[in-house]
Amino acid sequence: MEKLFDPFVLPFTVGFSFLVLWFVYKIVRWFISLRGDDMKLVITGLFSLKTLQALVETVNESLLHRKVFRNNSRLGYMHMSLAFGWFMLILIGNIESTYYSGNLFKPIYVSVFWRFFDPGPSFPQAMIQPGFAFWMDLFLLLVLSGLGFAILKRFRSRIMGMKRTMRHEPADRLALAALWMIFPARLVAESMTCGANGTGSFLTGSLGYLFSRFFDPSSSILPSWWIYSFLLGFFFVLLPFTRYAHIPSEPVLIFFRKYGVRLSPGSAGYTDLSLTACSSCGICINACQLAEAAPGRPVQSSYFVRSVRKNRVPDLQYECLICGRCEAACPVGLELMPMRQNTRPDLGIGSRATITGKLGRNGHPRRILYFAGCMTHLSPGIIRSMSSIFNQAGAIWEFYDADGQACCGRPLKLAGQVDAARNIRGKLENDFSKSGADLLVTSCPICYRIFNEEYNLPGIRVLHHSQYIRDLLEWNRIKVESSIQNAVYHSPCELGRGSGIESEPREIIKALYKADLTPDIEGLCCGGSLGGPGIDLATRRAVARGAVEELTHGDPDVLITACPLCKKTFSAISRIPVLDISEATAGQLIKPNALPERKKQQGNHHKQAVAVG
Amino acid sequence: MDAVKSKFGFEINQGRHIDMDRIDTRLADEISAHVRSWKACLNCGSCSATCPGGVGLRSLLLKLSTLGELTTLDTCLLCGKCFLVCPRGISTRYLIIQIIKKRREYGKAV
Amino acid sequence: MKVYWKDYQKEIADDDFFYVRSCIRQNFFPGAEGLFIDILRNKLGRTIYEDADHTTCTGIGYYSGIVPLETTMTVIARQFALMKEKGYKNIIISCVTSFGLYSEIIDLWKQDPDLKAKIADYLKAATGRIFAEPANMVHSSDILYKFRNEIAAQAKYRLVNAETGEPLRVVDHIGCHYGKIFPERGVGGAEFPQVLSGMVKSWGGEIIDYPERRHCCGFGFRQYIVQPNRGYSLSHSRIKLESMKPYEPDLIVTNCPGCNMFLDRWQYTIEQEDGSSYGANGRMIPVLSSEELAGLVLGYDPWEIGLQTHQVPVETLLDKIGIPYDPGMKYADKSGNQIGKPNMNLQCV
Amino acid sequence: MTNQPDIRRVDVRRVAVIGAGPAGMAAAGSLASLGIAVDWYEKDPLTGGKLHDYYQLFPDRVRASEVLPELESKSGKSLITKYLGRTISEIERHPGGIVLKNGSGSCGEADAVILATGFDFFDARLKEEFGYGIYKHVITSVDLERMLPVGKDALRRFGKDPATVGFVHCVGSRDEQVGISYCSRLCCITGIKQAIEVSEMFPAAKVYNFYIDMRAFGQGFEELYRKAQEEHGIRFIRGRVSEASEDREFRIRVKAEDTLMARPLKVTVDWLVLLVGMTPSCTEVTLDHAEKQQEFIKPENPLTSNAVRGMPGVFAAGCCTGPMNIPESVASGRAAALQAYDYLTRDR
Repeated sequence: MEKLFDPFVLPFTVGFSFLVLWFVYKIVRWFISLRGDDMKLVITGLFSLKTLQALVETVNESLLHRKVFRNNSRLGYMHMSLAFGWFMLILIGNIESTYYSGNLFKPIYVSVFWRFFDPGPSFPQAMIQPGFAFWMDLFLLLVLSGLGFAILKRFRSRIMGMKRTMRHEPADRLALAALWMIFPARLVAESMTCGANGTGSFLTGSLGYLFSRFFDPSSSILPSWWIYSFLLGFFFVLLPFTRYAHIPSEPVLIFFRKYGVRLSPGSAGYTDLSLTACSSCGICINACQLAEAAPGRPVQSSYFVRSVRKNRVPDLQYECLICGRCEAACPVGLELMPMRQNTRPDLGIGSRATITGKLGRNGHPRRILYFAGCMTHLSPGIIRSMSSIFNQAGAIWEFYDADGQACCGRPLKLAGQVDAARNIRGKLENDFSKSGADLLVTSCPICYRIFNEEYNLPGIRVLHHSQYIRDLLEWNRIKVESSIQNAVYHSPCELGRGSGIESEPREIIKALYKADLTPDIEGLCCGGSLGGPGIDLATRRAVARGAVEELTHGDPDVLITACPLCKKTFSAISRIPVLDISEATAGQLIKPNALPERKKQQGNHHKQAVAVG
Repeated sequence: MDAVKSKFGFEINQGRHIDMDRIDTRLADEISAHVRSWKACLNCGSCSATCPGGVGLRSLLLKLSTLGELTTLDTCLLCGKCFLVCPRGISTRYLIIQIIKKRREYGKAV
Repeated sequence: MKVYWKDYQKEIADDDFFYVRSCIRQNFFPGAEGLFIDILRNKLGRTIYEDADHTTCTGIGYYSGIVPLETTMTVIARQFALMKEKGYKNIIISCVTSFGLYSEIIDLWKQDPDLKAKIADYLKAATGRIFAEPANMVHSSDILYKFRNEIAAQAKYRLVNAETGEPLRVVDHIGCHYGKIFPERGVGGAEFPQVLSGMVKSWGGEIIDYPERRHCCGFGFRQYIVQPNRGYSLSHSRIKLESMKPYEPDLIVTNCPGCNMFLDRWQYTIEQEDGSSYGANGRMIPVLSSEELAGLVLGYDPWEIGLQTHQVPVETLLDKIGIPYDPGMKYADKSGNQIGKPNMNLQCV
Repeated sequence: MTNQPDIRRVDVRRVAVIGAGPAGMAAAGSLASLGIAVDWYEKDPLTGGKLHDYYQLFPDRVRASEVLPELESKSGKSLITKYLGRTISEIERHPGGIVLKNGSGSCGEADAVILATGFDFFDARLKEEFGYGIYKHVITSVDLERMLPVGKDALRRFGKDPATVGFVHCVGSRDEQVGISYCSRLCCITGIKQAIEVSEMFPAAKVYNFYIDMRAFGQGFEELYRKAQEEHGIRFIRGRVSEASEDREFRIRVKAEDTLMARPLKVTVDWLVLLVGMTPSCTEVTLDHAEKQQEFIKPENPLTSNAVRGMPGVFAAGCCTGPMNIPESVASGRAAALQAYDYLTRDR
């Protein structure tokens, strides 16, 4: 008890101290290379309630992996058992060693190898009082069970509910192997010591007793502890260069994020932190529809993050749909979409792009400005429906991009052409403000998102036409018949997941159709996305087919969407008719003469015959 | 000393013909290795027709593949409508991105 | 079955010819036409009559868009009328451009009898002559092609390199108006006419077939009349010359005075422009018309038949064939005194 | 081959089928299986006609040699008497039937005749500006079809693989200069197929196809066209070749205009393949009534029947009525057989 040292602890100590040094260096680096205002956020946040909330989230996520549980319970248990189990081993190990050695400040290795230094009470008593051995064995068993699941996932991923797993690089595989061997090595080492001294709890004690029946464990005590220590040290040395850097860095990310730091092109620190925090767990691979449509192509975010971390950005980066499903599924909550766009170089495409639009007849401004969007001009049905809805509702509206020569700039931004997107935004911003309108309605979710997120349009409310139609229905400015057909709603990525607009379209569908058979799943991408210029037509078709199959499980009569691009992509392959929400509405409008006399809200405004686009 | 050359008051015109034996198409070959569908272009012009940015993509791609020359692409909005209307499903947006990337590599200020 | 152009032979009269001269040939290669008449009369014993009243065919004016078609038709009708009055039926045309024009006009008369009647009236009103048409219309190179073997029989020299004994490599350039407008009026059609190659082969030479064989020599009227346009004319000649360069031709033989002039003159201009030359080992390629070539083969004195008027000096050719000539007499007049040398600073003579 | 029960002859009268290409084989086979006796005349020593000239057939590149046995008539063989190596130059209607003549007087009689004389390939020498028959490395698609089975050596020049190969579409089709105004329909897809075959043999070679309009009309043709472009990198240049001539290294200098670039174009190729069109070959069988030579036989009503205008009892099938591919010729042969059968049995 008195001499708490043995050479075998050296590999562990070296490894662990290297890891601590690396971690401290990294935290400092992350902090100092934050953007100015982010740094202030962290400093102010440090001494606020946010720190506590961050601590709670760290326990929930880093240890218990509750978000993974929600996504896939078996996977959740696996991660939880490894993370939480190991944490408890360290915690109780410390308590036990402090309890028996009597002093708090002792070399770090003491609590890790405590069983070597103090075999503890004899076998049956060790279980009861004070029972440290029991708890240590329990959590060791918990970790070992998690280990079992991990092995199962690696070789039979389907049983773990994972269609596909990550293809790791050699360094990750080596670290994985080391991690997998650490806990069995600990079990063997502790069981040797217990077997030789007749101590240990239900696990180490019984295994130790078993060993002693066959050979004298005392001779192989030291070698087994050497192995255990070496494995730990080796793993800690490897950790910073592998996916397991995620273990220390995720909590830091949680704290920074809680303090309000967000990813932006300028913040090198936060980007590096986010990259390091990715654990290559492969959950994003399952969420990605390209895993089915283009099997084997390493486009998913885990591969992307890994290559960016090793600063080689592959051309595959243009093969991501930027649909956001992986971001929604990522248990670490990384901002994958901004990360993807920031790594796309600005090649100066579109630097002299000009767009034209119509701003209403000279003199009297229009209350509503309708911006169809360039894609909408490829499905004139939407334009025709929107104009009949506007007219039906008696709106005073102007069709800004009637000649089809306008663009919101988001496609340029998605492809990394930030400057070009900015000067298009400038042109449109002053056009819209000059128009005198106070409501901007657009039919394209892609335009809606950039108008909403990046344009500053003082005094102008921006609506996607699904929101506008819902409002008209609610104020019964328009009336629709309900049909006996069943419909299913496809939520366009940029509208639903991208901009959070889910309820309005569904309410419209409730008013238009007998039943809404939309499956309760994460929104599916139609494959037509502008985000992935590098995706060829065949792959897009495969994505679209997968999505349509999933959406039409309930055998609906009509597929409703709210984006001209999704409509065009689906209508190429769907067996059932595909309608934009505006077309569905316009199709079932009740004509005015059949309407009871409506009280006019905004004084008398005469009907305008508007040249349809 | 070379004799004084008499001048005749006119220049000899250069022929307008394209001499395919001497054209360097490496830029185009490299790009079409990336975007193989480009080779299936029918020159039908739907892309140029629908382009809101007024980029004459058809003739631009033809000049690139035939002469190895490249005209500017800086009015392209990358909106992808050309990809939507292309009867051969050529990944035009990706093609444009690759062209500009390759041009920067080649360093030609075109 | 359709006759293959290559095998097409046209009908060429045997004797009693009415000869109409060529403006360009007279001006640029004055000895050629006299030589042609001399060959026909003294070497081939044929009667060939040249009417002093016959005029230009106004082809240059018509093809340059200055002379109206009816005027040209009336002038040409007058030529035929002269021929008729002197009792001749077979016409030999010295210039290929005229030959094309005559053929075009006769074809138009055939297609539109009223036009023919109108021209007959114009002729009557303007000259009082009676309208007539030739029985057989050929170009002077057709005649030389027809009698190529008789000429070969009387030949003093062969188109063979005197030293090496190898046949001279000859490029035959056929005037476009000869066979391209009316393929059936050219011996062997439009693509591979044999009117010149036939002669050259029978006189011992070897014909070169080069890619731009059918390209225009550059004598497009509208291209060379206006000085700023001459660049176009020159670019055509250069395309041809560059195309024949790999074959290292010893001689270019033509049947149209225009081709002869341009392929000859433009070699000098190109040499002045960028120093390039197209004959063997950096020299220029002499350019002769079919008459001049026949004259050389028959042993006429080079300076007698006016070869000194060619831009590209013909001495290289004469040396190769082994035809003696007196360099001193090149620029002497009939009575022997020197009339002065043109100041041509040629690098590659 | 299981020996089929032989078909009983149902009619005493005989039908003469002239020509043993795909259409003739189909006609004779169908008639025999309907129980009609057939006198089958063919100028070549064996049946199959032009199928022997082809190596692989578009669009799926099936071997032509595999197609021949398919067309052999299965049943009623005994009802067919073959007269191979016999040419029929003229047929005349008589009250008793139709007399078949060959140069030296009549050599057969029949109650109905099916003309399946097929077509001839356009004689590319008539397009002298392309230099076929003058320049060694200017060949036609028919020549190439015979060289392909031989393999690389047939197309190697002076022991070297060809670096560039040119294909000229519309040689002797849609060309008033040679008096042929119609489109021969099949040379485009033949050009696509052969371009693929050449580029498969010499992957490094650049292949150019000069076309006016690409008419890949049939099933699977457009897909083959795209495959040629995308997978084999064949360059389709929109512009009709004006002339071709040989340079010093016996390579062919081709002149055309790239009409999409609106600029004239010159390229030197190691081989120039002329995709020759189809011309009527019924010049051998002069019909005293039907419109004579230089044209395909005009059926009475091109939309609905194979009967030859003005010649009751005479039917025409296959390419002698116009350019057709093999499935169309076979179908036309069978149709003519049915109409001949109907003609015979109806008059009874």
